[in-house]
Amino acid sequence: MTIDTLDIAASPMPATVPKRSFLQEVIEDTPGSDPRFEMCIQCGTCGGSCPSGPDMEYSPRRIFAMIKADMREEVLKSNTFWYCVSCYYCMARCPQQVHITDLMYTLKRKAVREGYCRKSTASDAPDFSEFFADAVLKYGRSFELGLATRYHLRHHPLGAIKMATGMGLEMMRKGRMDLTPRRIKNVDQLQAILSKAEEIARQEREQGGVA
Amino acid sequence: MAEQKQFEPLIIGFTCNWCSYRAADLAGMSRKKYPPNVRLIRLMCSGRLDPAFVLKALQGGADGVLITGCHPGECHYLEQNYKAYRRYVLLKRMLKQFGVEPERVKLIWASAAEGVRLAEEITKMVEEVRALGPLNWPGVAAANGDRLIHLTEKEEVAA
Amino acid sequence: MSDKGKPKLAMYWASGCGGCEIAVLNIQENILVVDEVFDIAFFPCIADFKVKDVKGYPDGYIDLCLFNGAIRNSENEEMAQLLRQKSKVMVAFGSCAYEGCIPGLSNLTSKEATLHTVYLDNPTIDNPEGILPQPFYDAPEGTLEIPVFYHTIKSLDQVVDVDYTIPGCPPEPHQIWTVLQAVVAALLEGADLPPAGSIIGAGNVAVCQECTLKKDVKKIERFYRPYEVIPDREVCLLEQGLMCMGPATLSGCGALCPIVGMGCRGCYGPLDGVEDQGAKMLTAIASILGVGKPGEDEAEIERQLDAVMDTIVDPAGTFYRFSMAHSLLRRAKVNGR
Amino acid sequence: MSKERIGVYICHCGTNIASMVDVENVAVWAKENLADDGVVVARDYKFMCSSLGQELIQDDIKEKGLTRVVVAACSPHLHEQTFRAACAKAGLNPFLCEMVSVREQVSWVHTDKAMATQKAKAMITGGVERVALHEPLEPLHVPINEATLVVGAGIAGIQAAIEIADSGFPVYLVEREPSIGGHMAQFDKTFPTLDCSACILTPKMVTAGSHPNIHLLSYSEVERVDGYVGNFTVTIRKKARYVNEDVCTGCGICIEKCPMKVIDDVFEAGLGYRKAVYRPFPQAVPKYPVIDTENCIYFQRGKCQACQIFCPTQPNSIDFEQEDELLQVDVGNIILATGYDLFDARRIPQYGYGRLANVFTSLEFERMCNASGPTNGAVRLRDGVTEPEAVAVIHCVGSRDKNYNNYCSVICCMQSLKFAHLVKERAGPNTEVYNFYIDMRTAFKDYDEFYQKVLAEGVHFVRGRVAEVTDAARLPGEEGKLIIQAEDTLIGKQRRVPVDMVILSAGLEPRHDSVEVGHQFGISCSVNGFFTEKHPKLDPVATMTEGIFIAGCAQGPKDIPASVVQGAAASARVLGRIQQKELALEPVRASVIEEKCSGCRICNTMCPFNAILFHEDQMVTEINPALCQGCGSCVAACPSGAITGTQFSDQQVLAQLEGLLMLSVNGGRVLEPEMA
Amino acid sequence: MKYNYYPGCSLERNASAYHDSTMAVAKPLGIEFQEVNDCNCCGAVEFMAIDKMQAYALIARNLSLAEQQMSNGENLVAPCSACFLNLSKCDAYLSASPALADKVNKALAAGGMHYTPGQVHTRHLLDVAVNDVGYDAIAKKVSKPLYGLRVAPYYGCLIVRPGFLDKFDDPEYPTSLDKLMRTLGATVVDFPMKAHCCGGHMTQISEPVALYMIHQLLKNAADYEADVITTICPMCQLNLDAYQHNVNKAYGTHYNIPILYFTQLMGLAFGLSAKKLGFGKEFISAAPALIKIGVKPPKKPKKKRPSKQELPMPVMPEEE
Repeated sequence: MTIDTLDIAASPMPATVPKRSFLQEVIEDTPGSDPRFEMCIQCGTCGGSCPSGPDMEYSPRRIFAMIKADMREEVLKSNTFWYCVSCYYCMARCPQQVHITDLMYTLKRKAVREGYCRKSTASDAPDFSEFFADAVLKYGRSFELGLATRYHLRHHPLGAIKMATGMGLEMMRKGRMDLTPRRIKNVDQLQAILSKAEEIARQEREQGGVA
Repeated sequence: MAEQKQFEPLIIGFTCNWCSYRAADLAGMSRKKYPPNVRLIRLMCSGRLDPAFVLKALQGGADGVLITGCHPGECHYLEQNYKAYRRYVLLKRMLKQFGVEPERVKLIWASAAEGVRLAEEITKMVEEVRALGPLNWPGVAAANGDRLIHLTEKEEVAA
Repeated sequence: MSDKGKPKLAMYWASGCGGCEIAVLNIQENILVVDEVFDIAFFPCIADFKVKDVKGYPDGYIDLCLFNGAIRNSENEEMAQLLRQKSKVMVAFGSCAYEGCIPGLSNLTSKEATLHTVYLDNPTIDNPEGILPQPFYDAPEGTLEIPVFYHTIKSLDQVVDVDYTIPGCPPEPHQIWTVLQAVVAALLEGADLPPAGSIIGAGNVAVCQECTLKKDVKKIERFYRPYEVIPDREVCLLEQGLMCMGPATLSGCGALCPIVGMGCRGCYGPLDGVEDQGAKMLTAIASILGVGKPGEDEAEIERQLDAVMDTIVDPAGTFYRFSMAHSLLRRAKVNGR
Repeated sequence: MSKERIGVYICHCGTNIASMVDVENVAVWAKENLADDGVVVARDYKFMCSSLGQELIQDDIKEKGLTRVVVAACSPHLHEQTFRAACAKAGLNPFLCEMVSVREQVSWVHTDKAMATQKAKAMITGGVERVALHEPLEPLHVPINEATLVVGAGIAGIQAAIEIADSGFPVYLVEREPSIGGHMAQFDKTFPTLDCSACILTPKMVTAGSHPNIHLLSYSEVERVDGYVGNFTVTIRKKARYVNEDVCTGCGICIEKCPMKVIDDVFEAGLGYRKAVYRPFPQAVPKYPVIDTENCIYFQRGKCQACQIFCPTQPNSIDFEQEDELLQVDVGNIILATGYDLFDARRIPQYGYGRLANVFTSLEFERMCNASGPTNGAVRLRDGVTEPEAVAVIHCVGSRDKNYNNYCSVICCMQSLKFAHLVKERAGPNTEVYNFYIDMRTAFKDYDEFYQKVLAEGVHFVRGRVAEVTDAARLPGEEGKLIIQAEDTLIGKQRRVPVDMVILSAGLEPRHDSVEVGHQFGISCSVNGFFTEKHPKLDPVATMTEGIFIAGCAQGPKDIPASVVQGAAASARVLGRIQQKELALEPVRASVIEEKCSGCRICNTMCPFNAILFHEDQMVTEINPALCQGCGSCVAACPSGAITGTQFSDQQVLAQLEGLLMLSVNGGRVLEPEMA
Repeated sequence: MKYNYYPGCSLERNASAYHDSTMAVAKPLGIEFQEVNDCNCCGAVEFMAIDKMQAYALIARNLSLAEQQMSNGENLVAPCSACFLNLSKCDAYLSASPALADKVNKALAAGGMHYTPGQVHTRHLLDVAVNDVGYDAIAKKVSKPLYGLRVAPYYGCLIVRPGFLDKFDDPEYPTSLDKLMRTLGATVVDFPMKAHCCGGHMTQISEPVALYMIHQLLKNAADYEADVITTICPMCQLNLDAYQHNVNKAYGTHYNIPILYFTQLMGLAFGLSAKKLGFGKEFISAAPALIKIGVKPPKKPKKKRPSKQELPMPVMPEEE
């Protein structure tokens, strides 16, 4: 017997509660009824159905295998869920009725919260979501011009110019884009609701739950 | 009178001959220990359970009643456990009106293979009922001896 | 038979509505026969006797006592004991005396709550000082005493021995007349009385046998309250989702209610050999609900079951509308009592 | 004070019970404290089940005139029969003996000897109270009719029928279709041996058709089933063939002359045609054709009569006036071998069946490969001419899928391997074949060897469930092809495989009418819709209803060998019954006290075995004791207390309950008296 | 028929043609829309990616507003597929999870609002048109049938998948829009990719990926010689329309297929003016395609007599 194994044998049992697996974590953080993530049988229907499957680093099927293998960091760093277009083909076809699309949202939220999205090859995507959400938080409505400008200026400055001169201009010319944001009347109320929602989510996280 | 002695609830269990009674057999064969507070009555099927049996048990001195049957879809008589389930749900609703705590009457599905689980469920229920204290159904009390007897209700004299 | 002339008849009204007296009078011209055959010994509703008169009778002076009403307070209990002592044959007359009846529903709550409802919390009450009945009151003239209001309503047989029971709320006049005829025959002609403890003046099967509505196999998806639907007058009400206690209730009434489209309320009580009418109806109702089959999703069954159970409003009050005080549990446990 | 004389016997079971229960004390206590309840003798003994222990009881029955016996020992599931038999030997009705399980439920599971002893006393009290109300019962003896009904004449039903008939007993073999043979008759080759299906099946069909003990009722359906085990009366509708079987020689001229060609959805699985007067296939048994009135020109328009005109028999075999016949047969046992339906692949639109011409179902492909099928065995595209260069076989179509059927259809993997082989064999070894699978399941004898063989033939295997089949070309080389899109899970990449032909290995489903058929025969269907067996392992061909057996795919998906095994097994069970001539049924039964029944009909839906019948005329319900299985659900349902159950009556259960409640748990328990 | 109306952000601006044409056809269809006051954005697919609780609270605020203003019945009509999905998904998940509903209601309470799951019945405009109004009633209103116009009916994803509330059409091979177009007199082309994805927000995140998807759809429609693609979703319209030029550039193709809302085609068939229906706002002009609309019904192609060897096709159930 080596010293190492002796050490391990002698070390006291950890007093803390057993660590929650990544699988449990994502299950708990997914809204609605039982998302059935543990039921994946690795048949590949999702990966085969996914319109952006060829561009994903890992197919959704592999993501399930990686989650079950507790490969937390690798999963959250991947671009898979950022390439999800929410077409729901996987979910409609899954023979195990796993809520696959919902998993993608859960992973997006985790990756944003924990900063993993910056390490992903799809690092532009979270900004788009965030800018979109910012506009909604501010005005209660989406604001295409603001969103596009802000987003493209950060990520594709050249594209932004193209946007402004090409498609964007055309959009405005055809009256399909606003120059100023529209806002709802009760922005204050909406903001109160959303900040309360954020508080609830924060509390949940602090209480060891997830959100 | 025994003082400060732990309250020992008395629970009557109704078991299905094909699943839960065999589960109790299995718990025995596996020497799985559980408290001696539950006494079982064998029925052919949970579908045989007449709610009156439960009322009689509660009124007659039991502090809780455990009903067990085959898991849904596994009834030896095809589907009678669904009838038991419906009767149980309605009975529970009614017992609530009678002021009986929900923990006192429980339905558990247990297959013949679930001896250990049945023992654990019994243990759990005994503790739950113990925590509630005696049911002492109005109109029923015990004598000092070890035989429970039924007393007629003493009416209050003062308003 | 009394050697002092005609047999003596008593009828007393404890906790009840008075309908039983009306039902006796409702035997129509036969009431003259009653008058002819019996001497009235005590019958507060129709003749002016006082309790002290009864106390003055020798034991067993009254040949037939029809006791109606439940035992709600100490006076009811005292009168039951007094009349028992003075009567040869004690009959629990009507549902209240037999099994508690509507007053017995107060066993689902506490004495305090009942008094609260009656004396304090009701739109028609004007009681600004919140005065409740008190058994003793020191008035300038001396201490006044009123009967003690019990926590639990009891049936007659729970306080005194009862020889016969006539069920019904109220018993049907034709049934009353049949019973009276039998008693008269026994008293005057020495005919045999039914064995002591019998339920008399009723049938021996359930109401469904007398009910003329068409009965088929039953599968109920949900229940309706009477105001929610207009029933088909040809078809079993239960099958239409209307609560009907007929299957669990002793016949004898002629199925009056179901035939006119109102579900049987259960006033004739359980069948012979059935200890608990409510439990029997509960199990029957649950048996025929169309929810739950092998292969169905358990959560979905639970959801459906909850939905249909929600349509059974007040199960305890429905299944024990008349028999609460005489049921297995007799009363609800309120605040540990 | 009980009028019964009850003996109580407490077993030590060596030390098994005695170590945790003070058995001597229990015996003394019972004699003293339960005397009022009728106990006249209470003894403990080392091993109650030993012959000496049994003699102890028997002697007391004889000498002390015991009328009831309570044995406190192990579980009744172990020794109830032993002690019942012991009582019977001493002249006491065996059902007057009650067992109390103080080993499994007391000594083995508890740790406090005082409390365990107290519980044993309480349980014995319950037993004593209950046994006093027991009634002597006699088992129900029913004679067994020698004849057997077999429903469904596929391979399982044929096998069962032949086995019974060969043993010398009569069989009624009922088949819905015009010919027996079932699905097996449609196949070309059988896996893994690649035997010609027809070559091995037709001899059996001929045997079944000509066996002196088999009464073949083809083109017939069971209308109703009355009675119970040993004594079923079955009404069978023999549908009008419009062909007189007594004179028809099966020459086939009518078929040849019939001008009306229709798509054959049944035997040819929609891939071929038949005439309006037809015989499903040349080797059909019986050989007589049938007129399909819905498509017959004469029946529809009153003209034509070609079949009649050209019929060469004297008198003419064609009888347009023929009507359905109702036959009644009496049988003792019934075997249901009603088979399966094929999953309808149209329910999965992304696989394109019905929309994309060159997507075929497994059954269509079977017919295509069959030498007597629409292409005479050649593998062709829907145009009937082109030979495919690439073929995809999709596994698990409609199986292992929560959206359709949960279960694995068992046969599809092997069937798909067979298809791959057949494509290579018929369309040439250069034809590319792709099998798309989730898991390859090749259990059982010689199956995996077949997989090896197909691998060696160069078939491609892609592990991935197909996402969709499309004709929307996207990449070069996809034009005009069917493209299979799937994730190759072993590579982890999405693939698009262009092929010419797609074969969908559709799953097996319960017959569309299995629930109704089950109801007719008083048996149930499981979650998946297949008939439920009595025990999945130990009694796979019996059902909960005495006298009804199941075999073949009606019980669950299975291949030909397994169907044959079940057919034979069911026949063995039936033959066992027939040899016994009489069957003793447990007398635990419910019955209606007629005078108390009001005819409310609450109980009428309670019985899954159809034992409850209602007499409209008298407005009372009756329970057929031979059909009743004794569950007691109707007893619990009856609101009038008009149904009672032997051995489990309300009074018996309540008496036991009162007994159990007589003692507190620890002896020291005192309930608080009610507060004044 | 009265309905509550939730236009969402797109219909206010970039898909104003959809809104205008919806309003224009409402009258002939006998529909009265009452717009729910002060609705906010449904969050599209983006908000869900940021914060679950906020995303659900955001949607629930709209449901709560609709519940409060339910003067027009319980139906809430969303013409945008994304809005439709978000509203119905939120409602379904709140119903399925009382814990979630509880938290969301706590958040709503901060704004003095509340929503009882299951109270509002979210419907897609297409569902309402074909199921509530019905094909027969629509057919009666057709005064200028779209004879000769070859239409590719494009459903996209979210109207049929995953189908949280009413699964009013097949998630894989929907047919209701096909049948509606046939009712209008148009020739419906086989369009196998009719329920495939338009790329959604991928145009912003990874344009090549999005262009690939859009290209497939355009190619598929062009392969079947569609004159126009008709759509039921603003996002699909925008992607297929505004990016068609980019697709052509990237793939060297020359697609010129106008992408029109089904309400616009309905309006044309009802004889309404193109201006009222928002024509002219599309990037790919609809004008050349619309010229093709003939006055005579096209002749039904003769059924090809099957050859002797040809094997019969499986019978498909008739489309309702």
